Amino acid sequence: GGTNSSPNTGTNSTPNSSTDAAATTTSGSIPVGIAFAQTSNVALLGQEGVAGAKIAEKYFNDKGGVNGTPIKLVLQDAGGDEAGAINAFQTLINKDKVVGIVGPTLSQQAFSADPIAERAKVPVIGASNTAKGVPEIGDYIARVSAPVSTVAPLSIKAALKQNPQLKKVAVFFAQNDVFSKSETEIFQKTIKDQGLEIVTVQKFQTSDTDFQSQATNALNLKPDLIVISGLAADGGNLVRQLRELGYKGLIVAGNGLNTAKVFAVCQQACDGVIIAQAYSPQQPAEVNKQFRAAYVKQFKEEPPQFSGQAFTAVQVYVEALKALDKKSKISTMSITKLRTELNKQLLGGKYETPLGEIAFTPVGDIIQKEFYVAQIKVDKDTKKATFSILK
Amino acid sequence: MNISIFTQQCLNGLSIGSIYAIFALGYTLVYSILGIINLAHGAVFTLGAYFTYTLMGGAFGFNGVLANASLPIELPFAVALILGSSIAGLVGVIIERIAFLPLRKRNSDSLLTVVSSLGVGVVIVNLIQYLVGAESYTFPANTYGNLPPSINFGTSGNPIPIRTVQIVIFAISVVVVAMLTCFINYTKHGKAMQAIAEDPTTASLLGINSDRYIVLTFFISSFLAGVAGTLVASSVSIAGPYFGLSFGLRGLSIIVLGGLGSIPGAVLGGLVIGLVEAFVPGEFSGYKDAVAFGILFIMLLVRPQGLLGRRFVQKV
Amino acid sequence: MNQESFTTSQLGLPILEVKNLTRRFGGLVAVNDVSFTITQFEIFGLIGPNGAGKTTLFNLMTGFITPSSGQLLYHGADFSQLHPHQIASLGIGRTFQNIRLFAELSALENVRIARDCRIKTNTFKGIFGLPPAPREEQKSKQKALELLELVGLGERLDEKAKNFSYGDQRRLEIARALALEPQILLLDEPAAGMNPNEKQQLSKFIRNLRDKFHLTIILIEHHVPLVMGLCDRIAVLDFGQLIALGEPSVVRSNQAVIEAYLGND
Amino acid sequence: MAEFFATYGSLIVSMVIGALLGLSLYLPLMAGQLSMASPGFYALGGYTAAILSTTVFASKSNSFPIPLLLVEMLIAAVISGLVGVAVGIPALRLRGIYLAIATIAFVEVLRVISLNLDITGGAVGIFGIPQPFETPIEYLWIVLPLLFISIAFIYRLERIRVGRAFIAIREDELAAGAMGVNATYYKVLAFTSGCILAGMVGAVSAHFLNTWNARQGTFDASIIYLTFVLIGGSRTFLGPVVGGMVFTALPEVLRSIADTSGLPSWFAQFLRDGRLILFGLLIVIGTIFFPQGLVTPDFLKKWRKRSNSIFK
Amino acid sequence: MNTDVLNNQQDFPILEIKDLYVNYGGIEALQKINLFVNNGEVVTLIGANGAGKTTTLRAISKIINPRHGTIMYSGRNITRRQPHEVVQLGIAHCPEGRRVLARQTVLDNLLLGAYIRSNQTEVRNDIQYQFEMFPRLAQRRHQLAGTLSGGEQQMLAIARALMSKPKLLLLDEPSLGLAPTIVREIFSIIQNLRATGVTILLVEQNANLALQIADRGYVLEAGCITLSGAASQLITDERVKKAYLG
Ligand SMILES: Nc1ncnc2c1ncn2[C@@H]1O[C@H](COP(=O)(O)OP(=O)(O)OP(=O)(O)O)[C@@H](O)[C@H]1O
Ligand SMILES: Nc1ncnc2c1ncn2[C@@H]1O[C@H](COP(=O)(O)OP(=O)(O)OP(=O)(O)O)[C@@H](O)[C@H]1O
Ligand SMILES: CC(C)C[C@H](N)C(=O)O
Ligand SMILES: [Mg+2]
Ligand SMILES: [Mg+2]
Repeated sequence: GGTNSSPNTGTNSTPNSSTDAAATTTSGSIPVGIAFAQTSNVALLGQEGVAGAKIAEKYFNDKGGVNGTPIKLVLQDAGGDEAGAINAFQTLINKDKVVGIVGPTLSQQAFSADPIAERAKVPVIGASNTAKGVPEIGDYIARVSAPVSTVAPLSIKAALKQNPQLKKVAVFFAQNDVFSKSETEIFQKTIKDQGLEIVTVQKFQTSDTDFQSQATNALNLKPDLIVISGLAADGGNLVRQLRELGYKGLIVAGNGLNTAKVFAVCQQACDGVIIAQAYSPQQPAEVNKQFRAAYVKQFKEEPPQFSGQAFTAVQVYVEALKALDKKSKISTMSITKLRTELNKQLLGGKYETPLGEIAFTPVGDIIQKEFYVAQIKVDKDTKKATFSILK
Repeated sequence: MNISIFTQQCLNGLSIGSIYAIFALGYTLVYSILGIINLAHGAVFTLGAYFTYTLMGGAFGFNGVLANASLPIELPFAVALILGSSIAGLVGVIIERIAFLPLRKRNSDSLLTVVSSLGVGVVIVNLIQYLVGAESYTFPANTYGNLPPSINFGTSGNPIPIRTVQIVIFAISVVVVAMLTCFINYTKHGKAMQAIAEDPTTASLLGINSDRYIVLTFFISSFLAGVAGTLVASSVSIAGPYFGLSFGLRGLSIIVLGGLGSIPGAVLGGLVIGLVEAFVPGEFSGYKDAVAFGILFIMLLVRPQGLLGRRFVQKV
Repeated sequence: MNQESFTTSQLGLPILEVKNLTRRFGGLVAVNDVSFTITQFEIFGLIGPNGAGKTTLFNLMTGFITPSSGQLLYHGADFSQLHPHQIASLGIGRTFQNIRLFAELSALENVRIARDCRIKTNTFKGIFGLPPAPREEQKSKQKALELLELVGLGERLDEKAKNFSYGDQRRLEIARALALEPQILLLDEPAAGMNPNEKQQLSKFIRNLRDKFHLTIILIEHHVPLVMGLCDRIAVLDFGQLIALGEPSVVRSNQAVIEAYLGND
Repeated sequence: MAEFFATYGSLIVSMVIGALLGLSLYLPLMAGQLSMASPGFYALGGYTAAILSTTVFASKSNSFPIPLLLVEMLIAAVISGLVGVAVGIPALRLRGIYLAIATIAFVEVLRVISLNLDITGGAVGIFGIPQPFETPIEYLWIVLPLLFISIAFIYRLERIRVGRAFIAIREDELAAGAMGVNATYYKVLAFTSGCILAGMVGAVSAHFLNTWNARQGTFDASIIYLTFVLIGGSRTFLGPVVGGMVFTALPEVLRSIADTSGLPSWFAQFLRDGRLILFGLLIVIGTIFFPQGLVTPDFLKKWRKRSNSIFK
Repeated sequence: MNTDVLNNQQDFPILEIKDLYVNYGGIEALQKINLFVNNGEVVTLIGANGAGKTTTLRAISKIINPRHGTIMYSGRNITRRQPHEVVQLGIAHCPEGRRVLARQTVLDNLLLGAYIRSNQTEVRNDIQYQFEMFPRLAQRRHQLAGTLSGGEQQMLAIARALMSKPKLLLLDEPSLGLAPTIVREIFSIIQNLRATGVTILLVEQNANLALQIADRGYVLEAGCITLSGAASQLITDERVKKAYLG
């Protein structure tokens, strides 16, 4: 199990008494902070991030860490609320003396906790924050989670390709999720740009489980395409209920459903759902193959997007640290200096990651080249579902 | 709105309403004997679903202490449902012994019991997460044998499809409600429970063993929570440890709407809220939750005792 | 001042008038077209069988329920639509048949709460302790202490009301009602739960109260000797109707009263 | 020490905020009103400050002027007070659990509305709220005085007729009426005071948390505040203060216990992953072993006696 | 023949209290109480307010636990029993302050009084019987007990206690709040009950009346029994006369 895989993660990060001590801890490793939700009702998503980060830790340390010095993840539970994220950040920054932080889970938490890191001059890489404005919080704030502005239009086009006749579109989105809210705006704009008609926009909450009345409302308008922005559990249920209520047309699902978890929820009903992906397990780069293999070995399913992004965030730190170390030995730097230098370094770099080749804009937003549109295929006999990339 | 949509939304409303109702029943039972709300009810509801899932041989995912564990048995759904819910019932009894009894013994503020039950809820939810992680689990596709995914209540040209799971849930709620109503209204036990709720000391002077009733009530209420949790999970899968809590708040509003402590009230309240939600027009779907609570708020001001609650005028 | 002097000089001024008062509960007429006038400084007894409507009449007089019809005049002004707290401030205080003390509070707190309606300073001054607030608070406490002393509970200021025995709770209720500084005091079975000896003492005590505080007292009581000995006038209710009204000796020999209430010994 | 304040600065402020929110629930509870509306007014106050500081009061300068923050708190107080009276007058006819549910319903309605309005920023909420202070701990300059003023206010209130009227209503509303207590007036007063306090706290919190959104005022929050009050002790204002502080700090204390060296690793791991299990257990244990709350009037009396005898 | 049996039975105490101490928190409410009630007797307990009469009855029906002492009932030690068990053994307690179930109707209160009985026809007959004794209750049978007048509630409390068909009846000031005619009614009911073999322990402020119908009496002062004896003796005792009979 996940918790047993590295049982002592983060337990022995002895805090240093002076703020300006050498960056590496006494145990000779470089602490990187992970502040995802491990409790509360967003833990579902936080745990995916933690899983990806832990695989990255092992993967890069096996490959020699930062020029011989291993990194060490320090996990602090950021919970699901703003105060939790702030407390986790404060602990990571001041007590655990990490060189940088990956997290938090939600954009709302990022808006709350990131300014603290910014003021403390500690680099933060968001691995699942997609709201507008997150990298703009400050110089030290970056993210590897693309705000899906490119991929959403692609998936609509893919749907059009499969059914050129389609005209009427029903849109669903989870109104209490930042991700889905911004994604649906892009979806809706694309739909209009493509000359399609939006017949209805239905809102729900990520905590909802029953969508029959919304589904009825929408199906009554006889749409031939349904576009969903939500998260795995609610989105999966929505897909399933739409199908069970007899909807036969195409379904395009947003990024939040880009996880093998939806398979369990919508089962056979998942078949044919077109999904916009900011991360695809099929991405051909070597690092992704390794990541995917490690993930599948441990969890027996394909890595979800948040795991891929968390892996990437850790990778960015490792590689930036390596590059920095080559320029001047990081073990000699004070932690304050290291953090600043690290931030500069990471924003300047280019990385070959499971997300493909990425770089950062000057404010710290991700420049990602490769997005995918996949379709879920459910095997009739084995009932096994897979994402297959649409060309 | 044409007639078939209307019918469809009615049926939708009834089916979701029946889920609310069966959830709220457990709340009402405990309320009707102790005069308090058991905030751990949502957690027991969740727990029941996990129990049944486990008994059906379901495996756990990658997080938590029990990652990838599963039982070596695969019970059929009906058996697992009853067994799992019974275990949930026992958990309810344990909760009562640990978190309610000591407070009752000391005659402490009944609000404190509410807080204590909240503590139990927090423990259960986080224990689930600690043991089996936060991910969602889905019952096997063949849970209901070979029943079709939905049943058409309309014509083939004008279909009114209702999901089969919902029909099962509806049927079970009706049966449960009927049984409970008989138990409460047509036996002396119902009155004894009301007596305990009103004045435990006086009840004991009448020879009523309140302890036994309370244990029994917790068992039934938690058993029902287990049944409800399982049924809902079979419909929409177990969406993590917090799964039951979103019903918690709705459940509260339902029992108040229906009239606290009234069994038919809980059912009526559930159906009303289900129907109202179903009829929120699409363009206002964002306000769906607010509509239910808005109605509750207004209703409380107009008829504070709830739809089927009895008004009690105090005489001095 | 001796009792004789003011009873004779002041008697006759009406303080409370009940005019055609009726109250229904569903089909039941608990108080049925009752009229009488109470004069200042008298002790007025209200008797009648159980369920005759005596407590209901008190509830009407103190605003706990509103009349179905009829009027209640206090110094000539109708107060039947006022809220209980307004009526209390007007100067009508009461005790309850089913004791309603603030059970968790001490005897002193119970009495002070009632006395508080005579505090005139506003909340603002109170919070900042601006004069005359502190003095008023002090006075109020002093007064409460005196009243507790008066009913014989002076030693038990800090005991919780619920820990008092039944009879002592009745005494505390009287002290609390007096703290309102009422002009009219309504006592609903004050002697219930006391033994004959205590009842006699209570009877003296009530008379003293009237003299000391210049009260008008209306009293519900089933203990016939006490009522007959204490009251200036007595009204008898039966099934909500006034069946007799007059001085004790007259009422006692009224055949209707004997049939409905006293019984033939 | 500096490190301690750097790490726990925001926690300390959160604790004070917890205490204040506890008090905001305690105020109506003094008059026996189980109102769960605090989170709603907390959210309302927060939105007020968030909107004002990012629009009307927005400026280019780096730090937000403290007087403006105070103005925001004042405006939040006024708005909360007005809404409080408007909601309170009809709602306070309800009693006990009914009032609780009605206020919860009110909070939910507010939440859904703020999720749907543009001015409140939908799900994202409002972010980039300007900062009056350099470090979180400096928020103590605002919240501590607010706490002391509130305590002083309540302390005085309890000692004058208003406080006694509250208690009388709590004990027996009908009897209180017969003793000249205008229950409606005092109930609305108690309720509205709580609303105003919650609104002001919300206004500070919006700055303190840097962002504000619909997740701030929820059912869960209501229940947690109730926990503050009841486990702290609902019969004296010190109860909610202590309860608010203890229960805000508890998860963080458990976190830092997990990080102390020398613990067996399985135990540290349990503390880390299972700290909310312990949190829940402590709630249960708290209610069982402190049925009157941590701080009770009796406890205070004893304590006072003891300290008197020491000083004599 | 029957009277013989009765007389035989009368000699054994159905209730026996030995060295009973009861505390409320720090306050000693009862000290070293010793009393017994023989089968078929009416025994009365008199004393001033706060003397501990109510406390004694509460200790017998187990609403409170004594600090020390034993309570024997029909030869059984019931000191550590639960209140509901005691009821099942045949003790009914009509408590001080009526304590009717305010939110239940008159009829339901009576039905609940018969909770421990299973023969429903008998129960129904008994309810009918109570209604005959208290016609007022019959008129009010569907009214919520909380809205009854004080006296009506008192009648209900007594009728409810009788509904369990007790062997030992504990009455705490049954005449409280009742009109004189009803008081007489109650006392004749007590006498009738005695005639059917019910044992009664009666707490009564109306000491005069109580001593008139009782076989024996105990005088309680400040938590101690200071006097006891045959009712006929007590009623003429100077101390009793002075303190309680007025
Ligand atoms: N709220 C109510 N609803 C229905 N009936 C009521 C209500 N209040 C009083 N009654 C009925 O009205 C009648 C008069 O009651 P009230 O309490 O005035 O009697 P009372 O004269 O004080 O009798 P007692 O001497 O027994 O106290 C009673 O029969 C009672 O049952
Ligand atoms: N719950 C309690 N807590 C503390 N003290 C109590 C409690 N109940 C009774 N007492 C005290 O115990 C003593 C005996 O009370 P009890 O009620 O038995 O008296 P009583 O003889 O029935 O008087 P009354 O005739 O007034 O009913 C009194 O001093 C009373 O104050
Ligand atoms: C985990 C995700 C649901 C978080 C979301 N992308 C956000 O920005 O808040
Ligand atoms: Mg009366
Ligand atoms: Mg007594």
